[in-house]
Amino acid sequence: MTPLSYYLTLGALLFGIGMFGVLTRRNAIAILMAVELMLNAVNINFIALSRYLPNSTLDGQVFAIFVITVAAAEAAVGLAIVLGLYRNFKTVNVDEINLMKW
Amino acid sequence: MTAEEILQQIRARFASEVRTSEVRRGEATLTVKADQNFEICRFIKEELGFEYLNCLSGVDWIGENEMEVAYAISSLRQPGKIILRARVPRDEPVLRSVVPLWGTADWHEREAFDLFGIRFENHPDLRRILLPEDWIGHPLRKDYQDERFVPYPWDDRKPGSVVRPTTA
Amino acid sequence: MPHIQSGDLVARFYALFEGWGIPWIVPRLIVMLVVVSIIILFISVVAMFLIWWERKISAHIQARFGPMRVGGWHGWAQSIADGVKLLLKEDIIPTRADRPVFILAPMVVFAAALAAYVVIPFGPGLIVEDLNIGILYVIAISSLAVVGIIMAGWSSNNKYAALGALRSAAQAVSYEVPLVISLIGPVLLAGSLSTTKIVEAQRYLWFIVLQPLAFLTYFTCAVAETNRLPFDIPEAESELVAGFHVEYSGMRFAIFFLAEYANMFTVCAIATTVFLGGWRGPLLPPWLWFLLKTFFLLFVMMWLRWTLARVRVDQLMDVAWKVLLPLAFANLGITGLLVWAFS
Amino acid sequence: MWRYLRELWQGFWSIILSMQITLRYLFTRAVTVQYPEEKRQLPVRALTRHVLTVDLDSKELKCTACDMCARICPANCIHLEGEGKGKARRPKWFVIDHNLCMYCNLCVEVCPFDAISMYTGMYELGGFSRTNLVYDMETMHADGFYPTIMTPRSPAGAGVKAPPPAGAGKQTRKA
Amino acid sequence: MTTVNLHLQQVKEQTGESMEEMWVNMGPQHPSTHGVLRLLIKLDGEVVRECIPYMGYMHRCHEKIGENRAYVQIIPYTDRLDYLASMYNNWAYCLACERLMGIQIPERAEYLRVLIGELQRIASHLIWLGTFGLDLGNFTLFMWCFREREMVLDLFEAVSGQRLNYSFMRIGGLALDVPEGWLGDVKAFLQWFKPRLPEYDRLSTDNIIWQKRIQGVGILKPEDAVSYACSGPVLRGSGIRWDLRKNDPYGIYDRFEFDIPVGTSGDVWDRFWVRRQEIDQSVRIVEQALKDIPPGPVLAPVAKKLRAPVGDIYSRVESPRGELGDYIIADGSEKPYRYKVRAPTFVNLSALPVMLPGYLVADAVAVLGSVDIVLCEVDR
Amino acid sequence: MTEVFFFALAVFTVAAALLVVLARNIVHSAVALIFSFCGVAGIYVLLDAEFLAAVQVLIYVGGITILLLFAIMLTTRIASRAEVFNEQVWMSGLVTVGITAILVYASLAGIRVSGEAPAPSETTSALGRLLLTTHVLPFEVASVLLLAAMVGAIILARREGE
Repeated sequence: MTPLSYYLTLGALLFGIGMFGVLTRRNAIAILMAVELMLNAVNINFIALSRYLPNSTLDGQVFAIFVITVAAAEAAVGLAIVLGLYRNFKTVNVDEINLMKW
Repeated sequence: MTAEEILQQIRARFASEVRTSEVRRGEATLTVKADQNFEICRFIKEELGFEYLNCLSGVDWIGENEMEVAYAISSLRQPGKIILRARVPRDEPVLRSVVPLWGTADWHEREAFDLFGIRFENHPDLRRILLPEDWIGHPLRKDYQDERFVPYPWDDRKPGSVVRPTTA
Repeated sequence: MPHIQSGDLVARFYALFEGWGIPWIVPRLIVMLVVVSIIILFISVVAMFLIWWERKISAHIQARFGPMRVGGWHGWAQSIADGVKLLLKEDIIPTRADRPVFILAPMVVFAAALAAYVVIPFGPGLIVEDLNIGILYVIAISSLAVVGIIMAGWSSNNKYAALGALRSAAQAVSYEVPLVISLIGPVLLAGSLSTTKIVEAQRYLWFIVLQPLAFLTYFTCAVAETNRLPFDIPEAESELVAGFHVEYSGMRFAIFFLAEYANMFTVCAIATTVFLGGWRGPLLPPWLWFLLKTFFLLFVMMWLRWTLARVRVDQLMDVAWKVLLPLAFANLGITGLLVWAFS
Repeated sequence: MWRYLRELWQGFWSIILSMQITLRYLFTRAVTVQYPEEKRQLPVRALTRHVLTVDLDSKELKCTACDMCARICPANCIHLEGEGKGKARRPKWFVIDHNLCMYCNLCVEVCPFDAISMYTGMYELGGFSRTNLVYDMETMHADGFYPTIMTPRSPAGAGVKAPPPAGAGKQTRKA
Repeated sequence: MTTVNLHLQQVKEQTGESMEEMWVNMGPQHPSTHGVLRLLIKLDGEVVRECIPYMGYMHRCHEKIGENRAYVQIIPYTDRLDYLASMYNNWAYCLACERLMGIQIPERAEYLRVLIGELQRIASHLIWLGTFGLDLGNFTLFMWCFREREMVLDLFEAVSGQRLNYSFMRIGGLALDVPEGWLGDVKAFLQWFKPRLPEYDRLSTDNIIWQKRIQGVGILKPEDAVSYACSGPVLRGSGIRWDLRKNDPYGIYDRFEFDIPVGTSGDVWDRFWVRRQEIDQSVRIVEQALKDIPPGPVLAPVAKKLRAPVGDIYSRVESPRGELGDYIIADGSEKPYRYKVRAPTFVNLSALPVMLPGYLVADAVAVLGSVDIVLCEVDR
Repeated sequence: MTEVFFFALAVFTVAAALLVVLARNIVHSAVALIFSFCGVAGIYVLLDAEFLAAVQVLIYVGGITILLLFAIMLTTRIASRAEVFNEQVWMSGLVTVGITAILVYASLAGIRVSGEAPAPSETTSALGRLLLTTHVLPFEVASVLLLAAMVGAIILARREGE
């Protein structure tokens, strides 16, 4: 049986990669993708802990479902915002979108 | 309105413009000078009520050194047809466009421009329609010459011309 | 981890290798390879037959013959000849295409088509892997195919292909919803997501009798998911020429073609499993019953295709959200109430 | 709500009706003619390849090289040169370029001696080169082709019974 | 090549382009442009915002050819204009010449012309119905329509020897009389054909998808239709009762009893419905013509070398696609001085940029199909 | 032998995730994201969470990435050669590496779990029961959230005047 720490490490790596993407990418959609990666990393941790912790129920998986729900909502709203931005600014580059009002 | 009445009204209004006019096969045909063509057309459309432009075609009268634009105008509400011919000098074939009156004149005038080189002032988008953009010359002019243009040989049949080389 | 449950044979095969002291992974890989080859072979044969069959059906509906030359009797070898021709054709990748994605796209589509076959119960025990989330698995996998289509459409660097991909994306996202909801009704009745358990639950009565609305909804969605007329707008030839695969030729085109027919078979097999009692039937062997029912549904799909005109994009969305979804929800509500009332 | 359901039902029913008729067609006979094996019977008037007709008694070409056909041809595809004078005038050479032919039948109509005919039934004219479609005098009266003067332009196609068109023959077929 | 695309470049520069708003070339090689027509379409997502048609890919300078041929020699070339209704093109041209030269054609020829012309209208509308079905994605209807059209072609082949480019009419009548028994074949064909029409309706008119696809799209307002001088079913679809067979009768059309189907709103459905009804009306006319066709000659005695008196004429007929006009200027020689064809689809097509904007790409295909273009006639 | 599968999947997932972040072409990023999600689904299977694995594929691959690709297609040209990273790339990298190192150290050293829990047998029904009993309130809240998100997305994406 694989040790729990392996899964947690994988989660940490994914989280780090996602964070790097959020911090560095210019494209708003790429940032959204990186956020999805981070959420996935969290989910791995939830599920791994739910599987490995003694006297665990399936609570971790339930939480993962909620995370997925939130991720879906985030993607929908985020992409709608990106499209709106694109329509107004003709770009999805977040560095150029720095006006509060158009 | 009979063809005679139509001609009378036009002549009464544009006396100086009308060169010739006659009634043929129940149709009013008249030749006018080109500089008032738009006004005459507007008169025909709006006051005589001929709202349907059947056809607009260019003619090259090379013998008289003139170009002609022939409008075939009729109506969906009344019988009677008008053939209006506007003559312009061949060296400077410029007319007012009638696109503001009839939408259909758009393409017809482009065609006349394309094939005859008659230019229409105030046309919204006067460019070639049937021929490629880079075509040189106006093929329906009677003096059009092109190396791709093989005139119909009525008499010069020679044995050597039986199998033509097909040029790409 | 995945493991094969198909009887003693596999277990003995594993034991044999263990006896020889060969690492455990080798026999498993061999088994996987064999299973995958069998599935690919099956898909190819079925798809080729379906292509020929569709051409024949369409031809006869249209008062003509269809393929008549290759192979003698009614051109039975036409599909094989076409396949060979496509294999031998030059593989063209447009210069300005996104090369890696362009190459990857047909593979993704085919992999999705292939993976769905894992949970199709051809007969009692005739199943690659009886997952306890079988139906959900199929739905999840079938959504992968759309990704492949979008990749193909995007990477071709062609406006028609991109439009086709856009349409395909919109279509897939919309039709997934009523598809899933229409399948929940039978799943409620069976009390399981596993395909074999669903078939077993139809011992006395096929679910199509109990769930006619769900069947109609599912079948309509299935036609849409497989991009077939009247819902073939991603590849509508009169508007988008061929949609997402307009730039594909030769082998890659053949893969798309094959995957389309493999997907048709999958959705019809799922419909058979869930609504038509799967392999159950008198006299004939179970696998034959299963194939007969599936092919009947396939025939209905072809029949529809050669009867109807194509719907428009906005109408497609309307049908999904304003017709199928309410119907599926109504069915789900009624089923839930009834199940609650009778238990 | 009621309207929605009714429209739903009507749509469903119209699709069922359409499917019913396609199903009926699935079991009808096809109308295709499998060309190289079966051949459609051409009507008498089918315009096909030119031939120069031969007088049955003298076994000579009827053509007198009067140049009428060459002059009427709109596509300018007939070329010939005659030799001899008066009644003895015959074509020296006679070439028809079928690449250009428009099958308008004007040459046949204009010929005063019925010397050229297009009612030959020879329609498989394919060739690998454009020159294959240029027919000279030998080709055009070869193969022992002696068409009768059944040219349907004699009044009302007298004496010639045209076979029914291929489509008309199938009218008894049940749909 | 570079210069040819100059206009496209200008258009793109003026408007800019992104994926949301892009210019799409529909054609010249596209399955639903019915030939080599190129439509430059500005798409906003799926919605058509603007449409610029380019044509001329089939330009053969028909009019220049006409100026270099004798009057009788032009007939085979008119076949090549609207190759789906060649008989009607023949008729239009011959009628123009007859009017110009003052030739009276025999009674039987008049009847046969009407008979053949209406059969041609049936064939032409059938091909239109079939390809329109193809545009909407219904392949089966296409095949069925072609089957019946082939039967009409068989009839024409028995008459003229050709299946597509008949060149059957002559100035002064017809080239030949119809063969014996041919009128019976026409009757038999009508007997076979009439029960087929409800079958087409099952697939098209009555089918919900078909209805929903074409109702309310591609609306052409009556004033636009008149301004763009649309004719034929396009004009009638917009609700204007105008049919040259009734309003400006030529031949012997005033002897026949038939209705002019008219649409109401000018959408694709109306144009479809008008054409569909016209098939019925053509069947009616053919039946009437069959009933009282007189015996007699079919070709008026005309000179071998035809010369037209000096003058000009604009003569028009109602071809299956609309008003087909011939403008001929004669200078007294055996060739026309100027010969211009007013092609109905050329004019109808010019209204396309008015009909398209605001509808979807799929509708663009339907609208284009409903105009019923023949590119050879557009380009001439 | 699960280790083998684990390492294979982990390497696959991390590599795909790196590609997501580093790829110059945004479409390549999205495609890599799909593979990364599939890898994570495989990890879920290893953790005996088959239901979640299927949901992961269904929602992430079938829903979210398709939406992403949709948005990408609407906003990007295929051959866009824009600068990918912003100017804070080195600093961010440093911070990321630091945080990741801390997290990895914590994962490897921090949590000690003795023994292992038995594999749950039928997770789907158990999950459903949990969702509708213990966690029914968050479940309802999540559905309200989804509804709100849907409405919001529609309003945001709608153009003025339509």
